[in-house]
Amino acid sequence: MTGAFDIILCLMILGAAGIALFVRDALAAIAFFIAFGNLLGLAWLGLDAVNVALAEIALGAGVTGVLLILARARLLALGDDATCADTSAWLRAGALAACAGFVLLLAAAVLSIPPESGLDRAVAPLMPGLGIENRVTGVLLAFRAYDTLLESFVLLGALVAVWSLAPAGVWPGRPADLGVADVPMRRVARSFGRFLLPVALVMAAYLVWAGSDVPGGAFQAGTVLAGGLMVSAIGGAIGLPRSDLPGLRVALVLGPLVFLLIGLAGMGFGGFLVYPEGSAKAAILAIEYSLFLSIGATLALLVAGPNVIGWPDPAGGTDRHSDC
Amino acid sequence: MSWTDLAVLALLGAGLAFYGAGSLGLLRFPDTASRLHALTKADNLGLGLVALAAALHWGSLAVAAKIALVWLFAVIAAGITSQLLARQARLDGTRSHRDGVQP
Amino acid sequence: MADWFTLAAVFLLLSIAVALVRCWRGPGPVERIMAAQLAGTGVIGVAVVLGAARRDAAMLDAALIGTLLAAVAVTAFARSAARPGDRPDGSG
Amino acid sequence: MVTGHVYALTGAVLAGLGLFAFITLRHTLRQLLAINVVGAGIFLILGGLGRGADATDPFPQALVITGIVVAVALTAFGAAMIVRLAEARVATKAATRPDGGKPGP
Repeated sequence: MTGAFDIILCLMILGAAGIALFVRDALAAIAFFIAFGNLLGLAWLGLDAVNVALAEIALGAGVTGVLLILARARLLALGDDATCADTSAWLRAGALAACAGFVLLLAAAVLSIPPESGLDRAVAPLMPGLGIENRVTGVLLAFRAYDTLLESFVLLGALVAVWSLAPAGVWPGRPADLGVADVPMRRVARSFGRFLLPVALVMAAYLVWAGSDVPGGAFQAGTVLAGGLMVSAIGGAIGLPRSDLPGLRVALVLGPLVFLLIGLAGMGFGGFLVYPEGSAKAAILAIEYSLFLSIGATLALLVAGPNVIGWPDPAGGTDRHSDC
Repeated sequence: MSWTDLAVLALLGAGLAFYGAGSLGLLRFPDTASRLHALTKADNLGLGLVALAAALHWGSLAVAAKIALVWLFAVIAAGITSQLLARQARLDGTRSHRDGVQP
Repeated sequence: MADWFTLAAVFLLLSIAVALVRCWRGPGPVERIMAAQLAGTGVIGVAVVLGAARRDAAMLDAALIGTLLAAVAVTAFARSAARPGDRPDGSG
Repeated sequence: MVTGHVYALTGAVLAGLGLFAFITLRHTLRQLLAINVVGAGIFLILGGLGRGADATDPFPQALVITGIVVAVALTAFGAAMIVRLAEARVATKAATRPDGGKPGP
């Protein structure tokens, strides 16, 4: 019985991906891409990898969908409706042959490896030492904490990169106003924002706390928080902050910094990112709670995009769009 | 097949029927407003019945409370999205036949 | 009994497919986002049903997150489409 | 066909599909979508091969979660750059040919 579910789901995933890539209209492509992200979340549920399903549904369908919708709108306002020019038949034929060969090779390689939960047996005996039961959180924050530390810096780095795209002379302005122009819609979005932000905060706090024993974690929680922040910004319930607000900068850096400090403190217990005996859970929760705040703020600002609205600099008027 | 199993099956069947009706409605209805109707009402009722069946089958109260929360958020989200989409459909409608006049 | 829920999951997948047909055919952008939203509700249904079939309460968290963030995408669409004419950063 | 193989094979086809789209689609926003599909395909391969009969391997799950977060971060940067490029193109087109004439490349 489960076989039918997996096969139908996989066929729908391939169909949604194919349409998302090759349909002419840009919005149809994005709508199919959001559906593709949701179906992928189901694929991870089918694989009983609920941690990944949470991340895929929250990040893949939620944040990436919003990101692409806003990007398409901004391109449309610039007169670019993101439809593709046709490529030459030769290029298409050559690419088709190459990719088909690539898929066959990849499929052969994949089929030659019998799927089995290899490292699960290696991780299981080490879990009691950490005091948590969720093995994925154990891997993410204890056995491979180094990757997660770098990942939190990559997220921060991406925000710095997006901010660096602001036109010259607009620093330290604010991102484009996300507010809705249409008044009835603004009221609906505002009330949804006022409902969603507290719920997102509670949901995120629950996900981080539960993340040590049942599926959850800082990244999934951060994404839910980012969703709440985005809707509040769209509804005008909250304004987008100036990039140089000290409070904002602390919030953005808090997660990675706490992670790094706890990692350095580990030097006293045997090595970088080694948690002291018996208090691993406390260290992990301290890291995760500071991390999810930074991730929520960072993702929301990543979606808001580079600064566009300059700040009236008392020294000299920074006009909004100085030619760069 | 105890009584609860029968109830679970009945609820599951009804829930799926509404889901199917909602999806078919989205496909068959002539204009945006009626499709929105299908999207918001039929589907959420379907979800509610399926959720009830799952809660009954599960048997534990904590899980039933979480399932009720899922359904509550789904209904709230449906209310919000139908408002926004209906407004957007009207804006597209007014803009299309009264081109050039921003609402 | 778990098989009934897996069968229900398969049926819900088909209803998602039907919704995606509307997304393909939908004349205007509103239909497309509507279809994506319906697919989202279908995914939530499958998450609940799959959770019941496999007795895994964590799948309900996935459904919970699915409901919240599906509406976020629709809100972003409403904001972005509300004024395709001028520049979205309000310079008009 | 074990469940793990079904999803891993889907991942392989997704990777190929995304690669083909990346090569043939000319618009940068579409190529950004294509790259996301390739990434999702590779993640599915990792996840599928980690799905044993009894349990699911936590290691590929951790790698994939990290991968998804990094993919979102870079998609955000990619989207911002694409919009910025379009703005620059519009600005230069307006600057070089304010009276219309041959549109920019």
